[in-house]
Amino acid sequence: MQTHKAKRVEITIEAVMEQRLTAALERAEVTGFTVLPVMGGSGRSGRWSREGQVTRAAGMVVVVCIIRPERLDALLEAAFGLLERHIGVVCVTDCEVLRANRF
Amino acid sequence: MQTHKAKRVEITIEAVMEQRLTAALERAEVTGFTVLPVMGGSGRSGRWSREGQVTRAAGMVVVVCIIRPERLDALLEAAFGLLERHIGVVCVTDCEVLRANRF
Amino acid sequence: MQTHKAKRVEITIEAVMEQRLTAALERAEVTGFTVLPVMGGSGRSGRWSREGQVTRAAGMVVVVCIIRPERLDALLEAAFGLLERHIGVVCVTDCEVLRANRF
Amino acid sequence: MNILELAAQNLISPAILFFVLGLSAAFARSDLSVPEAVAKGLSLYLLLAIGFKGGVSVSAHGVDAGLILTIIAGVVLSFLLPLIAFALLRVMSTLSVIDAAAVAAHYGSISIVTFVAASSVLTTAGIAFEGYMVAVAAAMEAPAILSALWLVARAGGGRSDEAVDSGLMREILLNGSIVLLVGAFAIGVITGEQGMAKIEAFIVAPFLGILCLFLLDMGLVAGRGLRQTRGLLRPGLILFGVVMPLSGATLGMAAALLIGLSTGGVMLMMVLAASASYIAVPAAMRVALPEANPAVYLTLALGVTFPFNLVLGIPIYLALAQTVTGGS
Amino acid sequence: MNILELAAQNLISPAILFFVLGLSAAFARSDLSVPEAVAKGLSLYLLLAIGFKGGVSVSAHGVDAGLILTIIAGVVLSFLLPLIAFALLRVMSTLSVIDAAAVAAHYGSISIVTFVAASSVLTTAGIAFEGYMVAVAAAMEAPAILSALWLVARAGGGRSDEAVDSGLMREILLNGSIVLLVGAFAIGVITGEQGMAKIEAFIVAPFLGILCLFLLDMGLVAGRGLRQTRGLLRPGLILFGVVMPLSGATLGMAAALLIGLSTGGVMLMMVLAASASYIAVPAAMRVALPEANPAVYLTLALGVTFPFNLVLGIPIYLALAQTVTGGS
Amino acid sequence: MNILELAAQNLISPAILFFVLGLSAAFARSDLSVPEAVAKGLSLYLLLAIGFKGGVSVSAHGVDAGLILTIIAGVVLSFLLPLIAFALLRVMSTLSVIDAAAVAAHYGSISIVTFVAASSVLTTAGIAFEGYMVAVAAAMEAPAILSALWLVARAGGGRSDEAVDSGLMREILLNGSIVLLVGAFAIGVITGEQGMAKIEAFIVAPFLGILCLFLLDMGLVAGRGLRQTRGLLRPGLILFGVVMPLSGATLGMAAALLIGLSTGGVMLMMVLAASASYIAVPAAMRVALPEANPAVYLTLALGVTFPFNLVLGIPIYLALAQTVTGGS
Ligand SMILES: Nc1ncnc2c1ncn2[C@@H]1O[C@H](COP(=O)(O)O)[C@@H](O)[C@H]1O
Ligand SMILES: Nc1ncnc2c1ncn2[C@@H]1O[C@H](COP(=O)(O)O)[C@@H](O)[C@H]1O
Ligand SMILES: Nc1ncnc2c1ncn2[C@@H]1O[C@H](COP(=O)(O)O)[C@@H](O)[C@H]1O
Ligand code: NA
Ligand code: NA
Ligand code: NA
Repeated sequence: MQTHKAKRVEITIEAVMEQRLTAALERAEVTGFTVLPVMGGSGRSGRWSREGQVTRAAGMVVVVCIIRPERLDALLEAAFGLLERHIGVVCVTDCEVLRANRF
Repeated sequence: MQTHKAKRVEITIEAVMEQRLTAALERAEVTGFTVLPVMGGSGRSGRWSREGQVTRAAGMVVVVCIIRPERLDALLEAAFGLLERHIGVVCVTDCEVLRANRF
Repeated sequence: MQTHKAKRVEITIEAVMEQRLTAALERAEVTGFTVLPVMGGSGRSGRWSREGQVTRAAGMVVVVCIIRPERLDALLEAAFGLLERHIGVVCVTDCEVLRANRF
Repeated sequence: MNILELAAQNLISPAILFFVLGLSAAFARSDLSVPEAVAKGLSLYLLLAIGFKGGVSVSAHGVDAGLILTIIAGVVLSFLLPLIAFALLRVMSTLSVIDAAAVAAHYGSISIVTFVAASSVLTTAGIAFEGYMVAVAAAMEAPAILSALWLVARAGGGRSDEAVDSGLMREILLNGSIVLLVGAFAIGVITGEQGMAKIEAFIVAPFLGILCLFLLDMGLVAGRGLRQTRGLLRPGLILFGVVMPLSGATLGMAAALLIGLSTGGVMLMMVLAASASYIAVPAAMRVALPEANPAVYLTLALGVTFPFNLVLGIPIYLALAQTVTGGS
Repeated sequence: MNILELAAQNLISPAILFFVLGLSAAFARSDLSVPEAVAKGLSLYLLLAIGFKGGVSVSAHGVDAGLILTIIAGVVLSFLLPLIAFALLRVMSTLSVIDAAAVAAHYGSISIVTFVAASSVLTTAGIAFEGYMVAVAAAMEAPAILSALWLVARAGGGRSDEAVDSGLMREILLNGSIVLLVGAFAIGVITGEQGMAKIEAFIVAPFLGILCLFLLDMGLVAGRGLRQTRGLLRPGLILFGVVMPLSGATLGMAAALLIGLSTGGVMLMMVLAASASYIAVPAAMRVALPEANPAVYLTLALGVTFPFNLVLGIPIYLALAQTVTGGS
Repeated sequence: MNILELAAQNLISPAILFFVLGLSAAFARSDLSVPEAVAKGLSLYLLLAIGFKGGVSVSAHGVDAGLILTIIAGVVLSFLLPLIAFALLRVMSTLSVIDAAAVAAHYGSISIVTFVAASSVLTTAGIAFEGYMVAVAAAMEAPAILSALWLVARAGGGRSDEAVDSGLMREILLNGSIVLLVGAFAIGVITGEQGMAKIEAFIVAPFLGILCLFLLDMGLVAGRGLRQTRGLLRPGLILFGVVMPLSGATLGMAAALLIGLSTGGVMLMMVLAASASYIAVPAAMRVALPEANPAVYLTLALGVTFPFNLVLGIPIYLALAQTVTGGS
């Protein structure tokens, strides 16, 4: 089938920053994203897990955006402004999508 | 280690359509898939979130299939038949897998 | 923005093996990973779903590691040692990351 | 008690106030939320409890001839109400045929939480009702969906010829809420007072408190829905969200009087006819009429008609039922 | 009361009927489901409550000499039963050594929900039992796993030499269910009747109702398992799923009589020996014997033996325990 | 009763013992865990119940002049305590300005579970307290955050000039816990004894049992935190985690005596001043001071001060409150 080149950006970020990130994405005119839950993880700030977490402060989420290649830089700038001071990981992959008019 | 080329297909789809999609995948002889929960998202039909959702109707899931490159088209046809009228996103990435005989 | 080449390794594995896998990753000096919940799936051992699961035995998780390309082999060896006898899928994708010094 | 007193008393019941708290928290953009799993757990509890209590009551009082008649009346209403709703919508709003049909389906079907809230008002007021009304509620969930699909097919829209595959019919008839409601009802009939004695402390005592927590969540969800879709609900649509339950209630009252239900039974029949589904029907619409905009039907059912019924509708229907049946 | 009456009465208890409702809903492919988090929360409640009640009962009646003896008997049974199960399976089925050993491990261990259901039948019937039976239940969870691994090692299969790493032993002995059960038992012993008075309204009153909701979920899970693996369970295996609990119960009865337990104690010992694990053992098998097919052992334990014990086994064991102890 | 007896009695209450069970299970690396959704559901229940009960009590006894005064005192304490905490930390530890300020914010704010545990000790002991103390608790959540950000700004660190965007202030003031606590309090005031009668079986009877289950989870979380960060907590920090609540309690007592609260009120004011937030403040710190290490403040608040207050602090504060007020 006919597919079109796009970029898949995956941003792992603290749950408390989710609203601010998605607001920044909307300001950068990113048209769509999907938020996935995270059960736990490990990084420079140590190991954590969602089980029995009583505080909102400790969780993370993954925000996935699929965008046209030419819009990547605007998205990364928007995300980076927020992520600079915060923990989190940004990972960009080449991908192909159906129905390119949606992105 | 020895790895083998494959395709990673990620289909974001409404939860009410999950059964129909996986049935279509099985008919297209896709041998395996993994279903991930989605917490929320945004697209042309607006923002939504799982928190406090009382209705089955509003959630989405991500279905990930890793397949041999030559089987990609069959999978996309199967998925597209279903997705045509429904909201959702299909994203295909090149990948490498261990144990190719499993796919 | 300036990005750097990296590898995204996605390991789908039984929940009971999660601790053993992450311990092996730590022994292989993998500096970070993220664990995602899985709702269900299908493979050679049949279809399963998390809903109403009363036993820890039947669930799976996805462990995502983003690493520098040169560290890929060490990671795959570490994961493979564990996965050999167990069900599960390993999928490696090329990606680009911001802030390469974190990996 | 007159209708104003009833309304005032209803307004300051903890259940309504927790719903209002949820609404307000959502409007104020508080991050208060009930986890999805907990909300689903609470709704399982409410379905199990209301079904079981209905069954026990039937086992105690026996099934009078009314059961079959009332179920038939309910099914007829569920088929009929979408046609009325559709006609009203075509006059009162600018919705497309598909959107109007999708909305209409919701109003033919029922909201079990509105039913639960109404029956707890009856219980608090000491007014008896036919235990089999929960079976009627279950029977009214699905027929409206068929009417709506027929409306679309008639207008030549939405490929509805292939919409109702056999899978969808099974999903609708065996959706979790119906199965649990009917199953718990059957178990109540079988085990009777003896079964009730065993699980009363779980089923009866905490019921109203759990309803409060659930209505808090409903308020949060309804409020978030309203906030995200402001602008979507034109005055005509909002008016429909109030006129339609009143029309439904009137038809429900007529049917219930014909059958000769008790005061409580008449009131519950009005509530069933007046309320709009927000569980079974939205899911069915996503499958069968994906082109219909879910924001329209969910916001209308959950954001307008549900609060209206909960806060004003229930005391109105009760007062009317008491008047027409001469009940106290 | 004779055994048939008991069975009939058991059959129409709400708990059993909700289990049957879950089974039926799963067979009919309804989408009724209990969220994973809620199911886990319910099982935490049941473990906490049954452990605490056992502890309070011990603190009230004191520990008689039987405690140590009964725990030893339980541990011996847990080691022994897998050998019997393995022998039966080699005769009755065509399972491989590894699959047979994995199944055998489940039958040496215990199902705490079966135990909970049995003890609530005793409580309803007004039959006392030794409070420390919950400690016996905890002690019987793990030994069977070692027997099964030994069976595999003996046959030279499955690399079981390296299977039981120290991590696995710790996981088995400190698995959440055992820790909560034993911990709540200890807290019950320490705080006694005074502690019970404080939390009775949470621990005792809603217990049976919560058990109903939990059994609904068990029915759904068991039913889905059976549906997905139809064809896998040959007649020989199904027969094993019924013969093995009866054999276990017989051995359990013998051991309990030797120790001189009360009627209720004898019955619970039978239930422990007859029931098959579906929590601790499956997890351990996935780690230690990943080559064994989980569909076989889960379906057999949860889909055949659990329903058998719940519906028929419990009244049978109770009737037998009453006969052999002369209890009323 | 003297302080030792009180401490001993507190120690063997089921609630404390379940907390200890959780701690021990985490230290032993058991996989026992409470699903996140269930833990959140339990905390919603506790907030709803404690807020509602406070409101009903106010509606019964009327608001005396103390309400406004006590809220003002609470707010002043919440602003003040971080300054004291910060000064102590600069002396007792080697934390950076940012880490010290972040920790300080937690100690100016309050822990609602400590408050719940303390008020249930009062209820069990039959000691009355001002129902409006829950409103005071809500009022004390946020001010401390501003003090801490001011401390950082003064030291020129952390870009705190831009830290408190309007979004953050709204999030802090309208965080879910505060909204539910205050909302349930208001509903309690409005519906009064009549509302209580309707939902008492849900709000009052199972309260202590649910607190036990919640404290089990708190023990698990605190224990896991302590285990993962061993080495991080130097002796000076641990000492701070004990000295600070005692200092806070002293100030709280002074304020409460000035206002003239009852014995129970004095004790709860001490508890509020002594306890450290682990919900609202950590979230705010992640947004406003992301450079501060969450492991430090979470471990200190949840792993040191929370257990100290729960096990030793509460009986100490109660004994002191009884002494200074001459209460029985
Ligand atoms: N290399 C990585 N691969 C995948 N996820 C990561 C990686 N590094 C960090 N993370 C995720 O980001 C979170 C915070 O990372 P850090 O800021 O390094 O503590 C971790 O808990 C992980 O969930
Ligand atoms: N560009 C995108 N990237 C990632 N997810 C998307 C994107 N567009 C849509 N989605 C997901 O698909 C759902 C439906 O999209 P839509 O049909 O555009 O409303 C959204 O709620 C998102 O979860
Ligand atoms: N081709 C695949 N693509 C995505 N996920 C897979 C695939 N094969 C297996 N899985 C996942 O791995 C689990 C175990 O696979 P299996 O060992 O084949 O039974 C499945 O339940 C899926 O969640
Ligand atoms: Na209706
Ligand atoms: Na057994
Ligand atoms: Na404080």
